[in-house]
Amino acid sequence: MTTSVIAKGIVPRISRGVGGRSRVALAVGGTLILAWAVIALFWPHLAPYDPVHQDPLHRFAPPGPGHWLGTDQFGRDTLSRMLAGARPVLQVAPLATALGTLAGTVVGLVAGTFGGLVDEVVMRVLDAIVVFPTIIAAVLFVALSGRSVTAVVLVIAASFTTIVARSVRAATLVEREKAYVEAARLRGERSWSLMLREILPNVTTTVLVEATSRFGDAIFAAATLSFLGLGQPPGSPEWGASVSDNRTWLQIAPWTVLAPALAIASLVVATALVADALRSRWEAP
Amino acid sequence: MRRFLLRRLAAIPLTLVAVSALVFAATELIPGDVARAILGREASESAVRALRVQLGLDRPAATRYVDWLGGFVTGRWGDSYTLKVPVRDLVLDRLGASLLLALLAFVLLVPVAVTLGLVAGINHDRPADRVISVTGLTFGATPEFVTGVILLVVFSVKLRWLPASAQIPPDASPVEALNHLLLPALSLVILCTGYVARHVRASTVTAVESAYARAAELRGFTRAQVVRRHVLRNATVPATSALGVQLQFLLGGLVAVELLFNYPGIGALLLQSAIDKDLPTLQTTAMVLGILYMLVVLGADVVYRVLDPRVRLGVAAR
Amino acid sequence: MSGERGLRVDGLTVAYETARGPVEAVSDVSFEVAAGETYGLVGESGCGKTTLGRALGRHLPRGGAITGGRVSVDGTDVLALAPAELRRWRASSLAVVHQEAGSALDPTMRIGAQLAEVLRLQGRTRREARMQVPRLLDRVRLPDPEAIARRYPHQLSGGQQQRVVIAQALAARPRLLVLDEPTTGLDATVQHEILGLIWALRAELGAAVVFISHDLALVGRLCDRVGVLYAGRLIEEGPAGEVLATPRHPYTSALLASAPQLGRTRRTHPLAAIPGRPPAPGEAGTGCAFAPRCTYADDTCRAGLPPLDMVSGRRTVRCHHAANLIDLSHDGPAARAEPTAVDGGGRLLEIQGLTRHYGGTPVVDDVDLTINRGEVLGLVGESGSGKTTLARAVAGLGPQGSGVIRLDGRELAAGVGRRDARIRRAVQMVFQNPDASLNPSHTVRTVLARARRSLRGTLAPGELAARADLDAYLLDSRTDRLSGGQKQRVAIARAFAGDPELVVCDEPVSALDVSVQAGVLRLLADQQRRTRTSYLFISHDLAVVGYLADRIAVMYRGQIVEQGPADDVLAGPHHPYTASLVEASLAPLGKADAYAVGDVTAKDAVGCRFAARCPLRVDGLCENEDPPLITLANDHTVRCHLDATGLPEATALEGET
Amino acid sequence: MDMHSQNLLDRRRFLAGSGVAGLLALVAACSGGAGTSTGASSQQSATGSLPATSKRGGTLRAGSPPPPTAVDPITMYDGTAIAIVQLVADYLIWLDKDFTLVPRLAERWETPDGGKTWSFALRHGVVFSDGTPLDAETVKASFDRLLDPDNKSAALSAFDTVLAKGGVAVKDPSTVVFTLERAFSDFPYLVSAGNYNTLILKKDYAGDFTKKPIGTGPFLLQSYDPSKGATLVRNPKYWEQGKPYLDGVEIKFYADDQADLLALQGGDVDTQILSRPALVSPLKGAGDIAIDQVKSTGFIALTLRTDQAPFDRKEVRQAVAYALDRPGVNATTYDGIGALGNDHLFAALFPAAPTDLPQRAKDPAKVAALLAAAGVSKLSFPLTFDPPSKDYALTVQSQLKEVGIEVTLDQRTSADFYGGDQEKDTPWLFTKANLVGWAGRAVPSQFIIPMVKSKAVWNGSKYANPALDAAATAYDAATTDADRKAQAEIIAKALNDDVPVIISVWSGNVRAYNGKKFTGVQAHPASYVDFTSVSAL
Repeated sequence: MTTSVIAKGIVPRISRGVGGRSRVALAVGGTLILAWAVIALFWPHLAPYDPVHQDPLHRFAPPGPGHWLGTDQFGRDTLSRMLAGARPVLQVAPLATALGTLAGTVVGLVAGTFGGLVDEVVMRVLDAIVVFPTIIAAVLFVALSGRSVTAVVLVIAASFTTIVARSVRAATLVEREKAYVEAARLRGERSWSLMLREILPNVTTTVLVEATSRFGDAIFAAATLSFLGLGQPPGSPEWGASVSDNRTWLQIAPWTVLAPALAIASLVVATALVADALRSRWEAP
Repeated sequence: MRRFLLRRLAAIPLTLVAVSALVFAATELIPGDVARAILGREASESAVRALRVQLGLDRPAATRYVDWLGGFVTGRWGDSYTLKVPVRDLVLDRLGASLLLALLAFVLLVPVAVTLGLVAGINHDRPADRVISVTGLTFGATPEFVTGVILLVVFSVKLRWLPASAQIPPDASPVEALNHLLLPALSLVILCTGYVARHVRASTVTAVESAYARAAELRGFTRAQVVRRHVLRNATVPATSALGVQLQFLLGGLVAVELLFNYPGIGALLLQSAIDKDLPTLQTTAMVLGILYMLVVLGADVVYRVLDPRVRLGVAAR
Repeated sequence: MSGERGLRVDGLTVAYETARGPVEAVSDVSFEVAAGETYGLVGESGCGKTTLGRALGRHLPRGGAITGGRVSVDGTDVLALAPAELRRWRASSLAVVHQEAGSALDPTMRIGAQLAEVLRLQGRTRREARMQVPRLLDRVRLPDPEAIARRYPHQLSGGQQQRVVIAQALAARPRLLVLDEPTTGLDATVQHEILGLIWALRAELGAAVVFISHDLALVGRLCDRVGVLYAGRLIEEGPAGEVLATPRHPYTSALLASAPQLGRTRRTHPLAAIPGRPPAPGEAGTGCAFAPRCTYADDTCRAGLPPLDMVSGRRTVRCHHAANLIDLSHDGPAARAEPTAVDGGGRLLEIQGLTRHYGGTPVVDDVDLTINRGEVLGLVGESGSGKTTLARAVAGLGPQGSGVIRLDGRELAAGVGRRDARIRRAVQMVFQNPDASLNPSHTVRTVLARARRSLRGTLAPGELAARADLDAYLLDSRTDRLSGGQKQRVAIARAFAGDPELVVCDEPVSALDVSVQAGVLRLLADQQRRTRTSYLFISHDLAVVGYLADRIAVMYRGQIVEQGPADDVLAGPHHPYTASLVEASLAPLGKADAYAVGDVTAKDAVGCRFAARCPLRVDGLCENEDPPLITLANDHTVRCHLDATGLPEATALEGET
Repeated sequence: MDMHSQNLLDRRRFLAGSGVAGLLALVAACSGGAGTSTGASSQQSATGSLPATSKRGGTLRAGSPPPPTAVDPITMYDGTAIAIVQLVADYLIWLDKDFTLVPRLAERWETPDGGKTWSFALRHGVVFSDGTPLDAETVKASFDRLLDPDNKSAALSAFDTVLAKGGVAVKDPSTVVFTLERAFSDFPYLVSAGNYNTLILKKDYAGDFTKKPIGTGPFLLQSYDPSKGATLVRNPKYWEQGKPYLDGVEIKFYADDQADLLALQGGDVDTQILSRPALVSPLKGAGDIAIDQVKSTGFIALTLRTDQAPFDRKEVRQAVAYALDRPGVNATTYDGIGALGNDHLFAALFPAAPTDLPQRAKDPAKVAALLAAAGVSKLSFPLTFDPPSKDYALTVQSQLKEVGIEVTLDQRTSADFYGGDQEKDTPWLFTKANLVGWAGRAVPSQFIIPMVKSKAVWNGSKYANPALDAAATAYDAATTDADRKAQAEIIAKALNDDVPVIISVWSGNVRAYNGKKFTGVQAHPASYVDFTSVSAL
């Protein structure tokens, strides 16, 4: 609703506008993501201990000098595990996002550009998958278990493919009806040329928006899968698994749960902030 | 409207067949053996083989699939391989439990999220909006098991206000039942509020900045009147689709919460039957969930159509 | 002061907050509108007229603020009102009608409820309000008010919606009525009716009416006085008739010169576009804002802001040279009359029995049409008449159907995909929406280069651009950075990349400002003259079609009701529908509507489609039997039951000699 | 999702290794009728630590994983199902927490001929919960049922070559006589709780236990829901006067360890059926949690394929054995309550355990020397296991890493790990190196015969040593303690030196309960439950 103008001569309070807010979000979120990325790359140099090293004499050590975030059931250093846990999630999420976005873009573009039977078939298959994400994912997880990381990436990517494909297809259908595409058809451009040269550049915003949103989802999904037990081999310092494994000890060793929980939250929230800021930027007219 | 319904309903069986085939194919990839799972590792190999034959597991996969599908369609859902109870009882019981939790979460979610979204939208780009938006974004980004664990420890283990298990004792009063379900429902509400509020906020902003709202204000209506008469409905109607998405999620995305709060829901059943390769249970669960999902999506669309006169009466009515 | 009646605006200044600081959108505007008087505010988009309109109701968008000046209505100082008083004042004294009435109505409420709501605000009881709704609807001449009241906004036509909004405005008995482009986007005949309604109501209301429009001619017909806005300032003001007839400001004059008028053609009166573009708010320097585009500008103009001078009794002009520039008659010399239609070209395009359906309804219904080589065929009709579908069918786009299209005697495939390269090269198209007609991710050079390659053209992108009067520096801009006019120039250059024989122009100028539109029309005319390409030129604006076309076809509800040489079609004797179009753009307001648009529902496809609206209808015949095609003369055919003598004729076309 | 699922699965199969039955069969097969009579030991129940005045009343709520299969006494193998059935039905003989035999439905047993025939005198006055009196016919029917191959009971393999169909006869209404295929001195173990399927059920039992739960046990099964739990109430017709003290037992199912434990911490349940030492012990004293612990003869076997590189070299197997820090394993997997193992199958609890073998300890220098001797410069191998062995696997991996041995963890679902064909390809018997959990057994032969004898049914290391085979046979045939000890020493030395299986720690077992509300809850080496002596505080 519009701010009614106050009595004459008074300049009203100026709204800071979207730009300022999204800049702050972008800065905060970006810094966090960058920090985690650096940690994921260089944790061996940053972590004070080997994250799988067990120290039976110092089990459940509370935070303090020596172990800044304490130790767990096996006497493993919580801080080191938290730092090392950044790597698996930041391996899975970008990979799954890239794969899912790529596949989804191709599928969506083809379905949208060619239309007709191709579109019909593709959409029915997508429907089947998209309607039952949990079921398909659950069964696939179990089926592919033991092939851990690849399975996680594939399963997440598969579910993203459907989401991205639908958005890209919708965007493609909008573009396809636009006059510039008709002009190209009038000139006799071939379908693949229409798709790649005319339509693709104009759905890139959609693709980028999807990719950033999906990236956050991927981290969320990877963390959840890890919580549920799928993912890296046992003992790897994954955050979700750490929350799951250690929640028994919340009463006697809360640090073992809170450290990975906060790590997940910080990364996912940072991603959400960045995605939100970028989206409002890209989608602004 | 009727054509829309018919078309959508007609698509359901097709999709279901595709899905059941997919699920079946995936099941074949799962390592392990249901006969061994039933008899245990110390049973003799010959006993296991005999059981396999007895269960019909020695038949080709396609045969088993077709048999199951035929049975499902004709209402003969059979017995669980492992638990030896009728699949119907098992699935419907778990489904009921999941529905109960999902609906409770939904019932808590809707007023909270819609109110927050409206408040944010009406005050958009003001502090209230910023607080609501950022909080919603943060909570919405935090996995439900993280919030769940924290709720569990605070309210259940430390304060002992609420039970750690969501499983409702058979003779529980409604209040007790609510006590059991409150923590898991809360962790879901916390997760979903941001998403729904965001949608409501967006449509509220659209409504608030719409020409008709401006026109109403220009006619001398107070802001409260404009909000009540014009913004509320126009802001909430588009949110039905967001709510539909959430309900769909709530019905099927509960595995982590079911696990965390030890709730015997359908997500856990699906997973367990997949691990056990308990084909009748797995397939039937998948189907029932699938039908439910589709109906929810359809329901959300129908509600949207009913609520929005433009869609209801057809835009091209000129 | 309190005895003063009407609107008085004094030094009103409105600023917006932007990233670069506050920017004035309206600067120091003063004018008065007496009660019962209609005041027109005219200007191109971006000149501040809408902001000014909103400031009158003290209702600016976020970030906007009135930073100076005074607005009083019947003595009430609007800007000094406390919020609650402001609300009461709005409820009792203000009415605003915006462009696109559809969006001003709550889509989820029935019409009756929305009207009742306003009445309730006036203090009526629920019962009274309900009783009064039909009367209100009747007052804006909506047929069957009871039925309309039960409908939702989307179930009404654009004209009906606008009437409802006007009805809402009337409910309040306002002292100030602000009409912001109330008829833009409506068909000519509907527009004519709405304006007629406003004309009739203004006397009844006795309110001060401010009518905001980009259309000078329209303002001239409706308003008592007119103010011309440029870059947020009033640059000329005076009685409407005087200002339009003898503009004293170069901008006013240029604006008038750029607007096509019925009866003036490209051969007799080439349009003059105003070079450059208006400054965006905050862009104007210290001098006269129009100086950069003004042919009379000198250093004085660029140095200082000209004062608003009283030039004659009731007229003011903001120009340093107002005293010298007495005669700015915008009527250019009736240019050397070129030979009309090019003979000997022979038939280029023949359409026979073309029918196209959307869903179950025929949108193009058994159409026959011919375009000669080197000829511009203007196709005119209201929205929904099927003209775009027809054009697209010629180009090979849209749904398929029966009928034959021949180019040079060779039958064309219905879909562009099945036409061979030569045909595709021969038939090109310029689209309506400039924002969608170019790929926003490509540069101008890419667009033209791709067109040249696929159409096997010979001219380099640079030359193509130059021929379309596009500056070379634009070649490497992405097309989404271009203005609407520039985009259409690129689109035209693209269409001409491969030496087409026929260019289909689908409303190419309808989205453009007047001054820009003039440039594009002129470009189209120039290209045509140079290449002798035939055009199928579509527009809902009779003046635009009349300007460009050699021959005109008139389309109504899927059928060509008239077809013939432009002059003959416009002057008549012509089809009653053509007559209604001509009347809508020329006839004075206030006259009883001969051609009521009414609530025309698509009935069965027998009889004359126009019968329901036709004042010359022969009852029992027209609505039951398909009218015959009668040949008047000289390749001029009309589809009507009346014979040549019974057909209407236009009352003296201006400029027609 | 997978791990969760695996957890579900594995917890339910926690007792998978506790099948005493199959092993007993093998013991029997080789022990050739040594006629040591253990009969007629009318030992009193060892649950003596009760306060003199036990309060009656109260309901004990116990958490447990849901059984993976239908609860059927004939085929059950998982801990929860066994516990539920043990509360409702009874054995002829109970196996107590210290492996002694306690008379239950049989008051006395004797063998007149050195182990070929056994007669069991039934307790008088025992009635089933539906009022049917217990008689010899019922007992005969119960064993005939187990002996019928169509019923697919794992107990059948326990009776293999010892007791065949038709070997059970009714002498008089209160005496049952078993005529064995051959003399077998440890036969009472085969009809005790140690062979957990040997519950005495009514004659007309038809496989629908949860629908018609009729037994002679201390409780009645009132309701059962495969996803939620079981409700049991006191059996008023229970034969032991005054017991049980509790009004009832409520078993709640928790599909997940952590949920189970959180419920205990949050007071939703009072005890657990299956407690894991590593999970439970750290909580001792936190809140109201009390823990009872027992020594056990269970262990997690690190089995190495002796017929495949790299473990076909004895030095390599020894190197792995010397790389382990056994007290460290005990601390992380059993919270220190276990006993150190020495890579042979004689737990210190077994009387015949050799005492003069030096305890193997971590020795990095020796590891290096052994690997060098074997010509292995860098040892790395995959370790296959299922989730219950996860903690152990992690510790092994961490400890071996410290001496430069790289272990890649290959975790399978339990279904996968134990699936496949036991004669061809099942992972738990055919992978290069794996971890298999074995629950406690009463006598060492129960491990030796199936696990390390040449071509034995569960010989996952594919170890073949004729000397050991001979000693194992001699051990079972031995009639004096000295002879047994001598044979034990041969076996132990061979295993310790050849290292087909690394046994680093003998497990302890625990049961956690709410010590402020209940007393008398006891741990059991095989996690069996006997709640007859539990009372509320």
